[in-house]
Amino acid sequence: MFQVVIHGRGGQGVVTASELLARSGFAAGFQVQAIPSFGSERMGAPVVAYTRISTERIITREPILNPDAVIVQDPTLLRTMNVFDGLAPDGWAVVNTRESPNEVREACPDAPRAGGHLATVPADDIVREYLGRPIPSAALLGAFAALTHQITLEALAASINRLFKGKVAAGNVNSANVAYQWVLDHLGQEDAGAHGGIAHVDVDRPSTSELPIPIAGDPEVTNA
Amino acid sequence: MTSATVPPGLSAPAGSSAVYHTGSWRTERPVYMSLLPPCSAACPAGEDIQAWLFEAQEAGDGYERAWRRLTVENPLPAIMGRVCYHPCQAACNRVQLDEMVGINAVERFLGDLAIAKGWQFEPPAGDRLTGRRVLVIGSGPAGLSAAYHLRMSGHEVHVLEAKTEFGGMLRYGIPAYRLPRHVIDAEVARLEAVGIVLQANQRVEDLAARAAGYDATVVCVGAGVGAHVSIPAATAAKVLDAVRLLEETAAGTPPLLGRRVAIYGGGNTAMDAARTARRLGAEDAVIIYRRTKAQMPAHEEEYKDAISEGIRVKWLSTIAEVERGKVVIERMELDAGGRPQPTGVFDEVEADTVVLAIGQDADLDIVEGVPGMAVERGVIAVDERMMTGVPGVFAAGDAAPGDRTATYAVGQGKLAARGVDAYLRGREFAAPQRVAQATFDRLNTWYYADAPAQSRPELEAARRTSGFEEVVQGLSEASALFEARRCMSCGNCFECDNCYGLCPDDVIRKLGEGKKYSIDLNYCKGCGICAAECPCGCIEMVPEER
Amino acid sequence: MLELLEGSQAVARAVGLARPGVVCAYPISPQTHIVEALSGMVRTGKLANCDYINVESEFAAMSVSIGASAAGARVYTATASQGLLYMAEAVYNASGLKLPIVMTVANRALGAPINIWNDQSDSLSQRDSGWLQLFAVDNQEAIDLHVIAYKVAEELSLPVMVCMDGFVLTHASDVVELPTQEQVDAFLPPITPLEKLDIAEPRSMGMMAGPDVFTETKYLAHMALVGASKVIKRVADQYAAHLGRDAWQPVRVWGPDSPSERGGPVSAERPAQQGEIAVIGMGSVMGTMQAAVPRLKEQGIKIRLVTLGSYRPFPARSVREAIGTADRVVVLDRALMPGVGGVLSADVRRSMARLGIPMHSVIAGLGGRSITERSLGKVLTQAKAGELGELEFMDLKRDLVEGAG
Amino acid sequence: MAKTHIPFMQTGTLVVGNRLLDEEDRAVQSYQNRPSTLTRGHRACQGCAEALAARWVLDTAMEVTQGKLMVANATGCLEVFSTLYPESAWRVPWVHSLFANAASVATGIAAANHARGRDDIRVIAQGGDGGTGDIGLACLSGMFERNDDVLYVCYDNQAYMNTGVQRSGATPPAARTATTPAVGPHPGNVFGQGKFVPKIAMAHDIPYVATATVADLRDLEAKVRKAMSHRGARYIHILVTCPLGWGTKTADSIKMARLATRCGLFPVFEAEYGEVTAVTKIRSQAPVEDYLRPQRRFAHLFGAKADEAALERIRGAAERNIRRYNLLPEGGVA
Repeated sequence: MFQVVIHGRGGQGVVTASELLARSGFAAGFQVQAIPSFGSERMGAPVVAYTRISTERIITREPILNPDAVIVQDPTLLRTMNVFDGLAPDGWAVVNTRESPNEVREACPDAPRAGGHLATVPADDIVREYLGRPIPSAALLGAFAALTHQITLEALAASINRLFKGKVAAGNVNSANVAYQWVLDHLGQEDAGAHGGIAHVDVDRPSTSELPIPIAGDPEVTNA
Repeated sequence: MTSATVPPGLSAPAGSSAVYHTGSWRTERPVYMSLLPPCSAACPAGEDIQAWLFEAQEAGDGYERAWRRLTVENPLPAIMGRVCYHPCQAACNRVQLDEMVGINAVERFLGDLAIAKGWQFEPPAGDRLTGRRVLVIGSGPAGLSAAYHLRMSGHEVHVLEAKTEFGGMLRYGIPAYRLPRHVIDAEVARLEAVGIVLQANQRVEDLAARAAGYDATVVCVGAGVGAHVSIPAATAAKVLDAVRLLEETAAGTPPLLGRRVAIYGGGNTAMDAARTARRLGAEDAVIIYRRTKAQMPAHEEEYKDAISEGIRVKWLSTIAEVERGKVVIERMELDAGGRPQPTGVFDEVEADTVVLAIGQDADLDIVEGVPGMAVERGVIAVDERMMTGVPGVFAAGDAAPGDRTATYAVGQGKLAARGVDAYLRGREFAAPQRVAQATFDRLNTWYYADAPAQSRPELEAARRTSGFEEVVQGLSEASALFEARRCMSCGNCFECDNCYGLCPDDVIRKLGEGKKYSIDLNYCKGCGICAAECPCGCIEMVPEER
Repeated sequence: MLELLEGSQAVARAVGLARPGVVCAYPISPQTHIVEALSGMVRTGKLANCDYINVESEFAAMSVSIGASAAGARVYTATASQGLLYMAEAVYNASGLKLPIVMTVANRALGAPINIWNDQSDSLSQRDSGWLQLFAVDNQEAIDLHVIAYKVAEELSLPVMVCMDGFVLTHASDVVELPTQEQVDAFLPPITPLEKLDIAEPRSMGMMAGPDVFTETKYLAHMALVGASKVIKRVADQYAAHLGRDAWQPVRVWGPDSPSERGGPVSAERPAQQGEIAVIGMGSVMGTMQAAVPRLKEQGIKIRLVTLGSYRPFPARSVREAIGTADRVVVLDRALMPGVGGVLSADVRRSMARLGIPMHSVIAGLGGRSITERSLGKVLTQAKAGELGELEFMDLKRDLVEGAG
Repeated sequence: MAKTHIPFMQTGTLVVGNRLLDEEDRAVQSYQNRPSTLTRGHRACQGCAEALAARWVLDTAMEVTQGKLMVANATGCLEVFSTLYPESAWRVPWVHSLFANAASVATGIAAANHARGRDDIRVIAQGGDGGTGDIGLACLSGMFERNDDVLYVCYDNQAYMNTGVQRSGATPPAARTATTPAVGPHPGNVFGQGKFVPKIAMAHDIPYVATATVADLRDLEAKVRKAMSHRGARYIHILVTCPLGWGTKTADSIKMARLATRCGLFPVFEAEYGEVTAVTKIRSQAPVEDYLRPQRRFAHLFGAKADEAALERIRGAAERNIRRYNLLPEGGVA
């Protein structure tokens, strides 16, 4: 069983991310479970969601206390709470930030120590470019796919297309695609961040043909 | 518990409350009454006015039903609708709400409609014929009424009239402008049609001789003799009594009166005489009356009609002397008791003729000297069944005691007929029962639509005095219907459904049109709403005896 | 067909398959997603011949349900927590009127203090309302239970609460399987109410009962619920047979040696025996409990789980049978009677009164407090060691209460 | 049904039946075979105007719908006196659920009928003033606001009579009730701002709102007919005398309602979509004292300790109604 905790803030699509992740696992034939931990939160408050992916029936209902992976959708959370609580030293983490993995480790002692287990992705920059709205979930899941191989990018794209339609779907798929590639490109570069933001991304921006899934200008193509 | 088992939802079928009898809660029960309306109580002819108005209210066929209901009591509606002074209307409860119901006009409407439609009375069926023969002397209203009721009781009736035409005072005492002759003819003809034999020009001199061969006799000879007072009069002065004036006018041989006529008296006959004088060409007709207007016996309507035709009245005046071309009158004044007293002040009124309208006397030649027959105060003495001192001889109308109006005569004729019938059948005469009156305070007048009276159209005043054309025209059908519907049915259920509709406990059953209602006392709680909200006051709450 | 569905969406679809004629509700977390989804299904025509009524309160929601059910419609509503209390008067009324309404209770705590998270205080507070209360362990059971609930409700002419833990189930996405429309149609024929408003045969419903008949109505209500257990069991078995798979059961017994992974009815499983602890509970906690069992087994703690799917009627006999000769009984109670103890515990205690087996009432997961395998394990370790009290508050933060008050 | 001009018919439409009217112009209550939807054997007090008004309303609705009618009833006198198991005085499919929820229950019935394509079956909810304007106001408002196809009828007897005459939101100022006793410096009910549910109903802009009294059957029947000619939420508020609670003679139940309208304290009108469209003019104006004096609940206003100040305020309320609803006929005199 692979357990993932997603941290974010209300309005950032944390619950959606949890479901997309589960759905992507389900598409691959796994048993899955997505449990959002709801509060009476409004937009902006910290939100956490849990996803389990397993080869066996999932019977437990407890919150994930010892995740195999953590996804941090909002970089401001890094310094306000221990988002990596319970994560094994060899666990995985994807963080939406322009900082480098080591910068994150500096701020968060519980962040994965193992090299190649912590990916930082400037997901906000990516979704601003490809989605046009500050919901980094799909991008982070793309990064998660590249980092953990627990789900495939294709399954993620299919899940996105099931949940969304048209430009939103295409924007999310593209964001996931770019973030996926970003992680492949930067994995192991523990000091490499994206401090220049999207401009920095642009320098090394891969050509669309190199991406695992072609960038879709026409949402219809993506949906098809 | 009435149900064997409790249903799962504890529901019950519709209307299952019928098993619960709430009638035991009651301390008073409502009872439907039929009370005597004031109009009927006041009607000298004993008409059940409310009943026939009820029929008339329905219009259409209702008119004939109304006429038939009316003529159960009074066979002369077209006549009475014209000449009755309608005490019914004065008594009408509606006066206290807005204005009295124009009963008389509706009666006339029905009477005229009956003539126009040719409605006839149903003659007595063969099995009801008694074979008894009754002689009626006189064809005035009392005689005609007696004859009618006797005939309807199955007797053979023979009417003898002294004059050349039938009707008595109706014909000879009431001017044609008030009672056209064809109306009398029509209603008399209808009586003949049911087998009443009328003979004119049959003055009865010897009662006993004429009554022989009859099982009973009713004397209805009227009061056709004008009363006289002793007034100093110049020989050249022309003085005649009103009865003669009206009679001769009626007979088509009116007397010459001159330009100025003084009429002495304040009754209806005085009014008739004055108005007749105007029609006969008098330019000035002045009524001289000893008392005041308030004391005048003439009917208000008669007075108004007279005034509108230009007739003058000298109140508080007596004729002291009649001279050629003028009368000397003495002014009177009322004493503390309201009686006129002479003042010694005199005045003159120009008059070519003086008409005395100071009363009429009965013509009692017929009974003079008949053994057992008593005459008291100028009329034939009778008992409660209108029988004179002579067994089998009855009297009615103006020749008998009582008011001298045509309507009263009709009522007396009916009473006498009942007396005769009881006499012939050897039955105890049952005097009519007096039942409780439907007084105004019993009514709930909220329910009557606001509706002032319709007045009968009247001929323009200038046209009136030029002839004997009928002055008071009948009501149009719409107006008659309106008046009929103004009747409040005092004390008698008219099926307004208020009791039925306003019962909170749904205990009153409507039995169908004309069948009224029944109250299911198993359920009636005795709240009294039906009685309180009955418009006509015909429901009474009666304490339960327990 | 397996699908990944949020619990609320799954329940909405299951309700839709039952073809209700009237759906009405007032929004309250965590039930909202269900009725939101149903309102959409009615709007789009996916759920045909159905009126969706947005009411102004839970009291109105139950009242509209009462009216619609009295008029003979199959009715659905949902609520939680304060909403259930706000409709409480009508809740009792619906059962008194014998109306087969099905209502989802997305179980949630009761205030004050106000708290939107899961426990079972709400529906358990209505334990005497005369409604059936059936609990789902997971979303698959929740799906099955709604279809079963209609069948049971209409057969018994009694209202049914389908209770599922708020958020933990309603908002969780799980892999589930919905029956097909054909399967549901074949299982659940159109409603034929025992009694309804009928212009052809007018009756008065909801009458006043005097002292002469009130006791009898209550006796009948009692007997109806007593008799309901058999009907529930039969219908649940029919449903499983109809679908050819395991489905919800009013009482389920499971141990590591159970022939099926979810356990089975008392008849198919052996009762607890000496050396074992019988753990009794309702709802999602039993999933977590089951997940904790293997680790406990490694520690030598033998557990037999008794999962109650039916709380009202309370299957006392099955519970007694399932307890068997266990060393002790631990009741995981998601609701508290202050001054007394656990609500479910009271029912269990009554049913095992003469067994002479120690019973521990563990108040767990109030107001959304996470129930973890670790904490459950701790409790059962204590139980095994004979260190567990008769009434325990799991994960109570002693530091917060000591010196308080 | 628009009221038509009827030529002079003795009692016109003032009485229940009038044999002079055409059949179709007669009141349903005059029909020999009227439905009698609330029938004999019910246990209402003597002179109960609520029982009367309920029969009027439902009989008319039964006539209009040709018997396709269902009724939801709030808890209250009307329910208690009509349906003590095993006896029901109703002859219509009828359900009582609770005190506060008649409007919602009716909504449910209407929804059930609609869902199975039986919109021809109409629904009426009914309750007293407490069940309508106090405890039931939320459900009522919800039903209005959704424009559910329900006619709600309130039988306003101005207090909680079922429980022994306690004050309700509809109890008039100065009236004595069990919870507003006629003692102290200001005896009887307080002079509050009042709660006139018809105006609350109008604020929902529903298709039809009307007031009526038990003193005018034809008016009420016409209003029920009109209400039934509309779809959506409709409201009729009927003043019904309670001899027990008002301290009036049982026989005076109609008369008291009549006086309430004649003095102006109870305005009779119709409103469509929130606007007053018709007013029943005062036929013959009566002083408020005529209305108040026969009621024992107002006895403390008269006699030795006559409360002129309170009377003046009540007169003011009547005058305000007369002005607000233009209750006097043309010319200003009735």
